Amino acid sequence: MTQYSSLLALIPLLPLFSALILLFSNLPKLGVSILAVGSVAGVAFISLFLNFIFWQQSDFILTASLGTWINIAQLKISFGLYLDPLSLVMITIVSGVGALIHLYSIGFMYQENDFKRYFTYLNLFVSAMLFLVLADNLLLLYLGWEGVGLCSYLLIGFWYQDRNNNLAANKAFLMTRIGDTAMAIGLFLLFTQLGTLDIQEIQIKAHSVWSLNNDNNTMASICCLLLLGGAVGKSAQLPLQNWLPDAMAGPTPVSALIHAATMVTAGIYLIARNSQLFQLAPDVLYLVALIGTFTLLLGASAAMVQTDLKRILAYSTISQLGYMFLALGVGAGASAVFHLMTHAFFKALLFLSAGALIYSLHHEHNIFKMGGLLKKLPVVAMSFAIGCAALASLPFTSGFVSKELILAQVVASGHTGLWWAAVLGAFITAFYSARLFFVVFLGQTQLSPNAMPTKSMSLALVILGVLSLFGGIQPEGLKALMPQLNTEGLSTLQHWLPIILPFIAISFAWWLFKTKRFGKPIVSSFLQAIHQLLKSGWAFDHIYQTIFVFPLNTLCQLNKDDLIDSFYRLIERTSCTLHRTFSQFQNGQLRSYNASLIIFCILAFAWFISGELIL
Amino acid sequence: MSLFILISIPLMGGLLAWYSERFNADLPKKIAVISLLMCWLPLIPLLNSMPFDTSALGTSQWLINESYSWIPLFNIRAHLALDGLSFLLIVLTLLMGLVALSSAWHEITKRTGLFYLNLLWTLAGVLGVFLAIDLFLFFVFWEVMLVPMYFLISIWGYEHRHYAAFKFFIFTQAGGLLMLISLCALVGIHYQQTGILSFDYIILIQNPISGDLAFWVALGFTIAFLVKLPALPFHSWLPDAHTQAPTAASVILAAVLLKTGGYGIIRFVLPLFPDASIQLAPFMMFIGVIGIIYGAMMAFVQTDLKRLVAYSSVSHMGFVLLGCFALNIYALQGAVMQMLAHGISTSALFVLVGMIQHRYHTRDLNELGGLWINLPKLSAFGLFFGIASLGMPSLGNFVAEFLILVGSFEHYPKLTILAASGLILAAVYSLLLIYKTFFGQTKLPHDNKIADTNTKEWCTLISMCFILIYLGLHPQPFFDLVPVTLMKLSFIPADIGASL
Amino acid sequence: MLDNMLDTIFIITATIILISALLTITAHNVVHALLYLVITMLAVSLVFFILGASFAAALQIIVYAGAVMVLFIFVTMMLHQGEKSLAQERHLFHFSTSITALLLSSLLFFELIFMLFFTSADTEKSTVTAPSSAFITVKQIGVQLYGPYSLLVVISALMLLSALITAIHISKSPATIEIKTKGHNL
Amino acid sequence: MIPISWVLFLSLSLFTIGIFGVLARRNLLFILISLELMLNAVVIVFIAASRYHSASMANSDGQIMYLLVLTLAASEIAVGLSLVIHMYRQHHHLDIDKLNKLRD
Repeated sequence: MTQYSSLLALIPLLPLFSALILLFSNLPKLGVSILAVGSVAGVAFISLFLNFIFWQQSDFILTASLGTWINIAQLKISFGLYLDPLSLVMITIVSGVGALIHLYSIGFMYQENDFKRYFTYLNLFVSAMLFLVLADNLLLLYLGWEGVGLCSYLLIGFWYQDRNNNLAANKAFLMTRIGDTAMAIGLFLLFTQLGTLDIQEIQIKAHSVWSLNNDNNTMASICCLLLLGGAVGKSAQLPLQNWLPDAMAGPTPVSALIHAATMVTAGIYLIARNSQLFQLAPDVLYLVALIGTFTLLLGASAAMVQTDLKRILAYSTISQLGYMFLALGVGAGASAVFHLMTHAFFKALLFLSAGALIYSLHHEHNIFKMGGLLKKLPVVAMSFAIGCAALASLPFTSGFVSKELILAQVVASGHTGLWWAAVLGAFITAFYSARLFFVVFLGQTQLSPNAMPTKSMSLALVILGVLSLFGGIQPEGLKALMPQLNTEGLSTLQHWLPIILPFIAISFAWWLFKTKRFGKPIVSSFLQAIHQLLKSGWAFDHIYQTIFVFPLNTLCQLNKDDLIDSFYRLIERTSCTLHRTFSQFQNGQLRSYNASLIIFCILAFAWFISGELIL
Repeated sequence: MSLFILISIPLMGGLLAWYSERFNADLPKKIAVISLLMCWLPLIPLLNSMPFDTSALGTSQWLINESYSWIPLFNIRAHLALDGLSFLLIVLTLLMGLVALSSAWHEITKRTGLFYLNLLWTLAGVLGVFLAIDLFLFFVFWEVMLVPMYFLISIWGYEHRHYAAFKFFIFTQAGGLLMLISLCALVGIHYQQTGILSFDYIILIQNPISGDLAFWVALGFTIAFLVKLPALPFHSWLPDAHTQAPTAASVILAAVLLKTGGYGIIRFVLPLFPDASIQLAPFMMFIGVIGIIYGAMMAFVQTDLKRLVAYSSVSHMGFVLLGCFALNIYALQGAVMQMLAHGISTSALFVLVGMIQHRYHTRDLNELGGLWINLPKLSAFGLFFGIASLGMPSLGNFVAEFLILVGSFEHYPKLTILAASGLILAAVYSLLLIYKTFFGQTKLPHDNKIADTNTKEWCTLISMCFILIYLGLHPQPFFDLVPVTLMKLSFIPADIGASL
Repeated sequence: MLDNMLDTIFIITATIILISALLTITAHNVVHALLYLVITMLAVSLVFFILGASFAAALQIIVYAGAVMVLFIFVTMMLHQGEKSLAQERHLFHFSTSITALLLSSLLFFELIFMLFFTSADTEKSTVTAPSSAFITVKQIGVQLYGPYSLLVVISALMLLSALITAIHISKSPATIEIKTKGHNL
Repeated sequence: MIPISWVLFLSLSLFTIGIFGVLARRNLLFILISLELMLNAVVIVFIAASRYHSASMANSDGQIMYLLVLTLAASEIAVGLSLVIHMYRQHHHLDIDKLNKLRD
């Protein structure tokens, strides 16, 4: 086992060094591509190799250390890496999907002047993400966590000359930062309560300190809530979800890698990683499930009415992440991670195909300006179709396997209400996937593509397409590591409804499409209001703007000149006024000096006289 | 003797630089560089034994201890001593002195000799403050560092330099006066209680004074240091001074002068007044937290780039205050680390602003924009240091803030949560800075004369980057240097985590 | 009888002093003012005489009415420009500009009067109803002056010397001869 | 014998008149004249004091003080008049209200 430790250490370091070399070197574009893609591909091969080695073993643990970080009194934190089935799945996804997207990016970004900067950020991102998933303590995980946030910020604002991109980047960073801060407080709490930040130790100590039946597990709940705060921010769940649609301002491969396949799943990973801790707080777990359910409905409903290609996909990502949260909440961590994996495949595929479309169509994002592209861009259309099918969880796709598993687990956990909501969500998902595909690829041709996807792009699309179709194999190691519910005893309805429903949704969408009801202006004002509400993602932006941003902004603007300083300025002004008043007396006029002397005499005598009179 | 030599080198170098101006206007800066480099010489024996043997340190706090009689009537001694904490800060001072010289190199063209005289004397004063162990000597150096700084601001500053310089001087002088009074009171009370008349820290620390008056004396000292830090109600000199000071002075101000406040609290207030510190702690931490949030909120609305950075300083130094009074080994370590990291990251930002001002003659955020297009390297550095100031993990600031918050969470969770919200606000203003300055469309006319960073600037900035990264990824050597000092704070149980 | 006559003479003299003093300070013409001033001085010397200080009275006439007045008149002669300076003076001093001064000085006057007549009767006790009839002779003064008060003489001498030097120095600047002569006049 | 209050009344009236002159006049020459009046008022009190002193024998201290005041007055007039001449040379007027350069 130990012989693989150095291999493990290499995993996050390889892209990191590649990023550093890119940062300081002056390579031509070809060199940049080779280095950037090579490093991530190397990591992908290493993780595949590790997969191969550990496939049969269900409870292996591989550790490596890159040295100590902080060591003060009780606080001992090292750069320790920890590989178990869960993190193995994650690194495989990250590096595999990452490598494909790197490959794809070569073609997509080749015209860009800042080619090198792009790949530097991308490599840095992969490295940070790998640190996140491999960290053996929460602080290192936090490092990776913030690192991916930073790279996401940089990549969203990659085209920095456009203010909107920067605003979207700022929004993404700040909203996730809110969650991150909650998580940081969670870290402090965990450390003060348990005296350690090592993830495995936390799981063990938590069980000894807060047992489930004990009364004092409110502390555990608070810890979990705070960690959940971080997860919610990163994974774009309910209160903090509205940064993700805006984050689509970045280059499309970035959306694919960061905002669909990997970074946003960090929240899922965090909860899955600490699943034993979360088991101590059933209330919080239920909250996780609730958040997941509401988010999946919200995301799906908002996706129905969007017109921007990438926004549809962004909302669908929010919705799919909701499914994962739901799975985590009902205690089916393994299925959540499984869905995470399949989602990574098909969502990356969808985004990359969308990227290819946008690339071919002059950066056109509006789906209603596309149409009839099936024949023009066959590869893209095929891969898009596969992606949509997986998203809609049609049978024989990877999405089908994982989503059915989640739904079955929800039933098994006994939360029937949540199950119905999830099924409704699945219906909507299928509906908007179908709408998306029909509108873009069928019907009238409106824009003809002016550029064909390059070979590297097509290659990535094909590989991801295959994975989306056949990637529905649940990793064995997960089942042992994570809780899995017994799914026997489903009723017929519960078994068949989720399978049939997507077809109904697709037929409905087809009927609407054929009768040309998509994209028509809506007449009824009530419906229009709802349409607007959905389109703005349930108006969360507006609410936050009114409740938080505006008051804070106003408050700060009011105090722009520093209220406290004005106190000192008041002192200054008072002494100035006094100075001016007194210097009035010193006017250089002999007669007024005389007069003041006389006045003083008069007053002094008056004082004397009054004293005499009183006596 | 080496410590006295260390202080006298910049003093002498300053005089020499002043005198040399009449021969050649370029000579002063060269002399300044040479004398600053020579300051490292007395430290070489220490640097050689760099991973200090902590077991050797365990017996005595002081690495070097030198004492001479000065004013025997009052038993005032010229007593300098160096321990891990002051060693770190002296290294920081010397490094930042070099950075300041680098930023002044082309910026200062008038009366160069006088400029470098003042610069070097300020540095000498700061070195003295970090080394003086006799309280009276400490006070003398405390004043020595102020006066040249006043001249630096009021002669070579920008538009409203006189106002800013006056404000700086009056605030710090008022603080210094308060300190002098408390110092005399401390010595007097100590004399009454023990019969020993001494200004010597090492003697005073052995019998901390007690009684009601001790609280007030401690408060006097604390306020004197708070002004310098600067903590909330006394912060308002800082934005003005920073904004108007020339870049080199801003660097010195941010990197070193502010640190004397934190140093004073750790070195003097906590060990000399253990009971009073415990009484003061909640209040001071509250001030710290308010400072964090208030500074961040103020930074957020500023349109002057330097003012923004100055207010961010207020916010960051709030963390130092929080860490000092958390009375906990993590927080104290964090506070020391925050002083180092803030010293580097903020002064780097000032250097950057200086470069931008030098190139475009404006610091107005509304006029700047899109610098990345023409100055990618400079902007990349700006991005880096902006990110550093918002507390990105893997950089020094994060380690410091994390430790401070961990330490203070133990006893004051609510305050800590409030302070943690400062992290969000820090992100707000840092992103604003980056967004308004480097991103977007360029608004200023660009001519080809405006070049990206030259080699000297690049080297200065890149070395600061590496120091920050080193602090963030491998802070352990720095942590190992100071615990002896911090453990001396007797009321901090050495086995702090044992109760868990 | 004698007392009554002395009282009458005193009252008349005092009235002359006050009236001529008032005229002095309200005159527009410097020369007139100086003449009134001379009258005042002479009347004051009469008062001295009534009070039995004959030496002082003599000095008053010699020094004030003689030397000082001559000085004033010299200066006036140098500066006086006839109608022009008269008009100037009318502009500088008239009733409306001096209301405040009148107010202040009359306030002071009434206060002093009040203090003189209506406060405690210390004055009555301390004064002797029948002062010694012996006149103070010049010899007595001389003995006193060069005896216990010799320091005063030195101080006066120094004062005069410094006044001399100052006067020379101040009026010297345009370097004219007439100023030097003026210094000698002292 | 003249009551002392009469003499004092005379003196303070003369003094107030002098004060009025100093306050009201703007011509430097008149101010000097007013000063002379005030000095005379003071001198009257000195002389009276020497006369009315309660000692059995008349006291000459008051007259010696008169001598001092006389010297003082002479010096003052000398310096004052030279200032008048100087001022007239420089400004061609004697209005003291226009002389306020000491203010700044």
